[in-house]
Amino acid sequence: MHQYLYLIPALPLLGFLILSLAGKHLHKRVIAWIGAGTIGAAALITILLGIEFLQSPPASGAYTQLLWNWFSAGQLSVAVSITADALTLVFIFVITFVGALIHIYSTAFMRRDRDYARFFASMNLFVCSMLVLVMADNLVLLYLGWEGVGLCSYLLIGFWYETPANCHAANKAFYITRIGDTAMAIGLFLLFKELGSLHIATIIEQAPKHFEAGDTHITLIALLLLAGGIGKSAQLPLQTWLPDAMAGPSPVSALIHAATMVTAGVYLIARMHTLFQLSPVSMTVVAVIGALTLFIAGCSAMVQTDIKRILAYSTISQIGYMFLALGVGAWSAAIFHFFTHAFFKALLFLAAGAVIEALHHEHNIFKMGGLKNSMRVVFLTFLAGAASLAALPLVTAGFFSKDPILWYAWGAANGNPFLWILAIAGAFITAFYSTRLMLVVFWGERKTPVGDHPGKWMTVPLVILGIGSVAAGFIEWPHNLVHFTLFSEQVQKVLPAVVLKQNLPSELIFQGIAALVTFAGLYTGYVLYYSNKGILEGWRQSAALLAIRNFLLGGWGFDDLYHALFVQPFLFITRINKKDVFDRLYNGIAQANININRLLSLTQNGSLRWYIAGVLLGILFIITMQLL
Amino acid sequence: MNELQFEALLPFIVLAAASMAVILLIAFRMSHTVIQVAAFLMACLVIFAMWYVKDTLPQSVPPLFVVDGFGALFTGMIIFSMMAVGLFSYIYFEEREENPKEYYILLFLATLGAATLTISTHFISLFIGLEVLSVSLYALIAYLRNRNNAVESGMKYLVLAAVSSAFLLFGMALIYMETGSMEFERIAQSIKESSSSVLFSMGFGIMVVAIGFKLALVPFHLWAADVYQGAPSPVTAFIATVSKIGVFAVLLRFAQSVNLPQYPLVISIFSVIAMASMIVGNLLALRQQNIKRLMGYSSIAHFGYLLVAFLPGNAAGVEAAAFYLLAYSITLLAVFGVISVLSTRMKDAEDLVIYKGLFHKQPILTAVLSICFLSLAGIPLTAGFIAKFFILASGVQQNLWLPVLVLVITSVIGLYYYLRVISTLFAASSSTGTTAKTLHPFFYISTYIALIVMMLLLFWLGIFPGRAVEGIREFLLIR
Amino acid sequence: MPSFTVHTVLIVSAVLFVLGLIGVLTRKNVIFMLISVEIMLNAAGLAFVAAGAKWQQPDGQVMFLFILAMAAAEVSIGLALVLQIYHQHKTLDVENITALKDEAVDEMV
Amino acid sequence: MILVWLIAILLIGGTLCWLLAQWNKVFPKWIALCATVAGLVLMVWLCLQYKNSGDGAGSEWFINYRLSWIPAFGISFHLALDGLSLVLLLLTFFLGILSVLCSWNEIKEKHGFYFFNLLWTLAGICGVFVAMDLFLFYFFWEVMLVPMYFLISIWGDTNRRYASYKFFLFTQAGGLLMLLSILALYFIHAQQTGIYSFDYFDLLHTSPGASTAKWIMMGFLFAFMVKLPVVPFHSWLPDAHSEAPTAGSLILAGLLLKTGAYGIIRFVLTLFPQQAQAFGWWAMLLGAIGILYGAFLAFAQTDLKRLIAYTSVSHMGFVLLGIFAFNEIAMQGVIMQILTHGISTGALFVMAGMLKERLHTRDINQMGGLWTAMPFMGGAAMLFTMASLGLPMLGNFIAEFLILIGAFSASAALTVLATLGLIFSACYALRMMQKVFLGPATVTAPLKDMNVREWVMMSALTIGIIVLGLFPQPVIDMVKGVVGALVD
Amino acid sequence: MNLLFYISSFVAVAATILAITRFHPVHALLYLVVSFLAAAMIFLSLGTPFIAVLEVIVYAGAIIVLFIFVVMMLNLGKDTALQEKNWLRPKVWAGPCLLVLILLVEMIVLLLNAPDVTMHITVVDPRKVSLSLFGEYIIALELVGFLLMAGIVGAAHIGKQKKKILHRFLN
Repeated sequence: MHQYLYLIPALPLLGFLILSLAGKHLHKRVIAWIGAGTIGAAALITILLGIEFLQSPPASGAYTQLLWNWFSAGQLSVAVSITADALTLVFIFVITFVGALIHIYSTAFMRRDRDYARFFASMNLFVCSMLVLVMADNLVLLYLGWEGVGLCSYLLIGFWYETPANCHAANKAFYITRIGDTAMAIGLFLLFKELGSLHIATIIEQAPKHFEAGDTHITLIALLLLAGGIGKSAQLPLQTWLPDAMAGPSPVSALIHAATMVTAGVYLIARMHTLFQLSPVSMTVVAVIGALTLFIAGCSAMVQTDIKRILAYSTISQIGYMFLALGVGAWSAAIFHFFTHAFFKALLFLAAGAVIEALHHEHNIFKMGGLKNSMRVVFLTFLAGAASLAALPLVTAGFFSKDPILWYAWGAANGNPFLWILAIAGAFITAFYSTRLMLVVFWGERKTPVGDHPGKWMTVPLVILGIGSVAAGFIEWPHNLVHFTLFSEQVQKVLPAVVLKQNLPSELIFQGIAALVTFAGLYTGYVLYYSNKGILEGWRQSAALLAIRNFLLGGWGFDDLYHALFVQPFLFITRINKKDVFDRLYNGIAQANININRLLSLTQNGSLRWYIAGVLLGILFIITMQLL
Repeated sequence: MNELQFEALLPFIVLAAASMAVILLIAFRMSHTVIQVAAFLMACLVIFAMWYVKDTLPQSVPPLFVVDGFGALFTGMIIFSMMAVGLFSYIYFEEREENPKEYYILLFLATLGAATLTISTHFISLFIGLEVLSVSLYALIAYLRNRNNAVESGMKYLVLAAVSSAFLLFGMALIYMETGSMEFERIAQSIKESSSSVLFSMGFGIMVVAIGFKLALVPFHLWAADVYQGAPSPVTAFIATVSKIGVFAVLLRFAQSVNLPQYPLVISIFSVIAMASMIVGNLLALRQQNIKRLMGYSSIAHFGYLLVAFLPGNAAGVEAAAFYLLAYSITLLAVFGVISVLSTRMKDAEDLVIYKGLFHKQPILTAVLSICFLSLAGIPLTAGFIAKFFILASGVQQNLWLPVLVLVITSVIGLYYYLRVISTLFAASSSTGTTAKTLHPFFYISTYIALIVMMLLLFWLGIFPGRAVEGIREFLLIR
Repeated sequence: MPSFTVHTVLIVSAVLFVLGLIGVLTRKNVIFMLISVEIMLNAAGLAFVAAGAKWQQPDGQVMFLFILAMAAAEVSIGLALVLQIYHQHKTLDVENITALKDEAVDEMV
Repeated sequence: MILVWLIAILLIGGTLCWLLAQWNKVFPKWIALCATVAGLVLMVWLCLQYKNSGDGAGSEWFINYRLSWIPAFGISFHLALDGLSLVLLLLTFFLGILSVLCSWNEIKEKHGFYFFNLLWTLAGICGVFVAMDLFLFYFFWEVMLVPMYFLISIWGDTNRRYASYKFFLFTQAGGLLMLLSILALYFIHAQQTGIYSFDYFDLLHTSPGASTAKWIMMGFLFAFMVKLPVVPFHSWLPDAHSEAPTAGSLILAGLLLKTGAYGIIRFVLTLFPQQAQAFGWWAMLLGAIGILYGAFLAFAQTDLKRLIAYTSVSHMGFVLLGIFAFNEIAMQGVIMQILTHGISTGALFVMAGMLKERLHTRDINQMGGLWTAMPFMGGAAMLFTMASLGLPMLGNFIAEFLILIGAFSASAALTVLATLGLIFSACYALRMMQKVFLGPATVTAPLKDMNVREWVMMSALTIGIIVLGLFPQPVIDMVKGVVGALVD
Repeated sequence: MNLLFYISSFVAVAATILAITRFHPVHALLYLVVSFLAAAMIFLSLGTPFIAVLEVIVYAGAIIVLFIFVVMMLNLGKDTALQEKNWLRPKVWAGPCLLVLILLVEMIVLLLNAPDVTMHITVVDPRKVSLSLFGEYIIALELVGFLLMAGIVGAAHIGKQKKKILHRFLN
């Protein structure tokens, strides 16, 4: 199967080409088949490839396919070459499989949209780019995918471009991720300068020989790459774009802004783990950023009213967990959390999309309610997703993936109690807002009549994903419970295993605490939003609490801060210099010439006497010159 | 005077005789057309005579003249310019004056004066040549005496020319006092021998007034625009070409004879004058709305450029100057030819407004005019570029960085007003149509042909200047 | 025979020359201007004659003769112009004969 | 001889256009199209020949044609072709065809004269790319100027006179200083060897004193920097670009600016290697400033063509940065940038022209939501906007990436500064996209999407930019010899 | 004879000053005649009797008469004098005079810088002048003929008065 590796990104690309060039003239059904079909085919190939990989792993640990030499100038030689090792396969699987489900969902979800073809074209292009990102065997190609997904994200956030707000959101997403990308590009330059290559395998191999641990250069490189990851993955301090990015259609949020693209940063760091390992400082930075982000975003998620924004902040927060895991060196845990997160978060977005569509594009959760019975399938799947998000112990995938992270946050060699505290606080918050979401949306009285019920093309993906959100966790059990570790076994072919501290308390204690915290979160949510709503009413009276609420609602004021700090000065500079100061300089020169012309014109006054005076001045000048 | 000398002077004698012949023709009450044709034939005769004497050069006619390649070259340019001016004069004067015939006498006489200058080697011939030229010009400038501007410009020119002649004479007298001779060669010898040259340099300094006046160099330039505007267009062309070629030729000859560039003082005076001319000329023209005045200002600047070629005092400089004069006179003649053609009996076509959108009405004239202005601006494919290039080359060769830089900067400024004219030509058309003329088509056709030939000449000189440069070099070697 | 120094003669002619120049510069009547020009020419002629005398050559005198002729020709045309000017302008005041000059440019074509 | 033909085709074609325009108004278009297509065919054939002759074989000159011109001054009609020239000529004819096509319906009057000017500009540009005699180079340098001036001043927009003056005066000022430098070099060479020659290969071995060489180099550099344009001297560009007719903007952005880059590569670097090296840091600084400054100004503009024009300033900053980094990677990037910027910005200008044709305005505040009416144009615009901000897969990315990665080893700090340009390029590009094609629809009049002719043009440009983005190696190989020789 | 030179020089300068300061044209011309006569005396003292005679005949005679003729013809009298009188205020003449005087001083300083040579005057008689004139300078003489012809033709053309003074298209 591996000789068809190239088909995995090529099929979506083909879909994109057909749809973008001929989309206008195709029937919607054809479009749907092409759009979803290509991804589905890619998913099929991936699954077959995965089976082949598991059965007979390649000697080098990766399938590699050289497509063509991209460019080589001087010592820089870059090939369009794709590779698939265990890490990549995880990502490919998520991208194609979840992607295919989302595509299928979209065929129904977008059925009324005028730009049906454009949507699928963009989605296919996105899948293609994302696949290129994860399959690239060198950083330039990775960067291609990296920017490609950025473009698609931009296109899809602004899919309904006629609303200016959507365009602004799209632009914002592009700008902010571009900042990270630029830092990453600088990182690539530095990397190339130091190592003379951008081939990932070469870098991984050469870096330990070339750099000493803690070298300034390697730290710098790692931090710059990290900046790229932060931008893409919406981590502190570049997280502000993601909540706004919810302006796009729900499948887009599911695919791009939950399951795949936003985890590109995780992929990058995991992929370049050697560099990070060489730089303890950068590892710490990754962990701290992850921990802070998960907490800050989680807090914001607690008070949001827009269903998609809740999920968006939740996504930021969950990716924070992944970063935390990466930062403490729990590589496979991070990837595993990515894996499960893809399922349940995609599910949540899709379900939310179904709810929103059913309620006539109502986003505010407090105008929903009581959907438990009227939207049965959606409710059940949403429940599965929310439970997984809240990491309900043992029965959900989220538990299996989040629990190790909590454990390693303390227990890994790089771990630290403070990180753990933040992570555990995050777990509480997560459980709380999951409960809040569920209770407000599905319980209580009905506030908006239900319109369209989702059809089977929408529910089937939901169900599959729902199953995934529960079952995906079973491929990796904690060591101390069942010790079934299929996932980490595979991933650890690529990524190093986590190093634990000495003399740790039992893991079970931590699991217990985590479970307790989760339940505490659930209970708090239950109390505040179901059993005793009066408390909340009481809090609403307090100005201080309201201020805090608004502060959290606005995402901790980052937007305002950046607006004042960067956007305003930039706009100011561009506005005052719209007319180009240099233009003024040259116009000044021209004006000076004209003024001299005016002065000289005065000498041409037509008076003969004056002209003779000119002669006199001339001769005076000449004679004076001779005297001197 | 032996036969060879006589032969050498033949072109000049024919020129003089031509003026007499015109008088005779007038006496026999011949029509304008006849006189025009006869004048043309006589001009051809002059050229024929020059061809005839070509092999006898160089021929010295002591003490006044030497007819050498240098003289022949500049005389050739003068005769050529005169023929062009004569051609344009017909259509210009035919509809203005009942009596345009004396004009041709004066034209021949002025040409004779200018031509005499080119072969002068003596103050007396210099002076007489200059005065024949000037006196004829007074009359030519004021020829359309019923137009107020004509007499005004004639009067201005006359008074200023007379003052400058007085300066010239005074300067000559001082030099004569110092050296005891008025012959260039002997002056040179005498200075070489004598210890002091105070009177000489003072005398030359005073003479510069006259030269500067004739060449319209700053600060003796103030007349230029007024006279250019007031004089009839063909006469303006004549002043701009023939009189300046003559004066510049004699300046070059004198400078070479007494080796002026050895005097740092002279060089510094001339470089100041050159730079001032370039700057003032170009800046004055910047917003000028009258195309004849504009040409006046531009000529100030151009002779400033020309002085940069004069400054080094080497062979390359002389070649450059000769080529520049050639290119410049062709260009100017074509410009004034177009102005003459467009002039109506009411008014000369001097306001730029008249030229607005000319491209739509008169594509050929527009093409000629724009090529001319591009040439003046020194844009490649035209002679003006090669000419400017040669001048820059001779300046750079002698490390005259300051004048050369000023040249470059001012020619950029100058570009502006040339472009202004060109873009006016191609602007959207204005409604005023030119009145149809009712003249003999032969003269129209010949004028157009002449203009087109001049345009092609500009191209030829601009693209294949090699032959012309070689020719100039060959001529200059005959001495 | 008398003998002067070069300086003396030249200074005399220079003074005459400069007086002529003052005349041209200060007067505004065309006729006075022409008169002053004649003074200048005469001064230049004086210098020539003196130079000829210094070298005991006839050249200076010949030059004077030519200056004389030139002055005559110039004056004749000059006076003809004066007549025309007077007929057309009814004045000989050069300050009033300034139709030809740079005009203020407001709008450029 | 083939090079002479190449130029002659354009010159003769141009003249025919003018002469035959009286006869039939349609003739000029077709003649111009035929001439440019013939040129392109010739170029493609030459390319194949070049490939077969074993490309990248050092700095060997593929074609070297020499004819005496003005022997008195040692001036010869010397044309030569190497990989660099070949690539640039290809671009010239490619954009040449497009410029003819995009003028197809835009020009309403004076067809003959228009196409005359168009073809003569192209001829001048061709000449610049192959002239190997410095005098001849200067000659062509100016020849391309005059017809361009006419294109702007006759067929331009409302403010065309101002723009055309500015364009002409700036370039002429630079050109004349270059002429002085050429002359100085010529005389120094003559002093040293006794041979008067303007030939590039002769002057290559001239070694003026260090300080003299610095000044002479400055003369050259000034001319090229004005043309490129580098920031303090860029002031002519926005005006010229925005006022010119579409084809004019296309040629200006696509080709004319490239002559500046070509000049620096061909003359400054080879004639004054040490001095150029010494100036390198400052030039890179100017490049970096240009990138940022251009981007800032582009962001502020409301005039679509002006906006695009300022992006050119920004992009040309990369060129300067890359050239003076003095290494092979950056230099390759520069050549890629020359090509890709020609295509991408050219395409944007073509697009602006199409919009102008439909909406009769260049003000982006009066546009918006055009995607709905013109999805294909919107798609194309998106593509080229993305190209402009350096999205991978498209050619500009290769160029900018190579330049930056190459420049990084020369000066890390300046490269970082320049890389920030990527952020700001996103700002202006997306703003343009949003103002024009996205947002609520403001134009109520029915708009036609691209017609067949426009389709052909945009497809050609699209294919060009994508092919350069995915398969840039042939170009890199073609100029490898030249670049290798340069950075040694 | 030296004395003659100095006296006549003084007279010439004085008469010239008077000539350029008179308001009435005829007065000025008469002073000019005096100045020319004094110049003739200078020529005499310089040993050039021929020129002295020509100065009297042509300059003081013919040319001045021409002037007077024109003055009379145009009837320039009191009006002109008044006009000039009103015009010639110190404000007007002081500036030019100052500049010209500076010029004079500079010229004199320069002249004094030149080596001083005593001229030994011998009479160069008309015969010698004529021989020179009709010998080596014969072509110049002929050219002067053309010069005068130009003057005559020009004066004849310009001096012609048309009946209509206005330009024809004005009526």
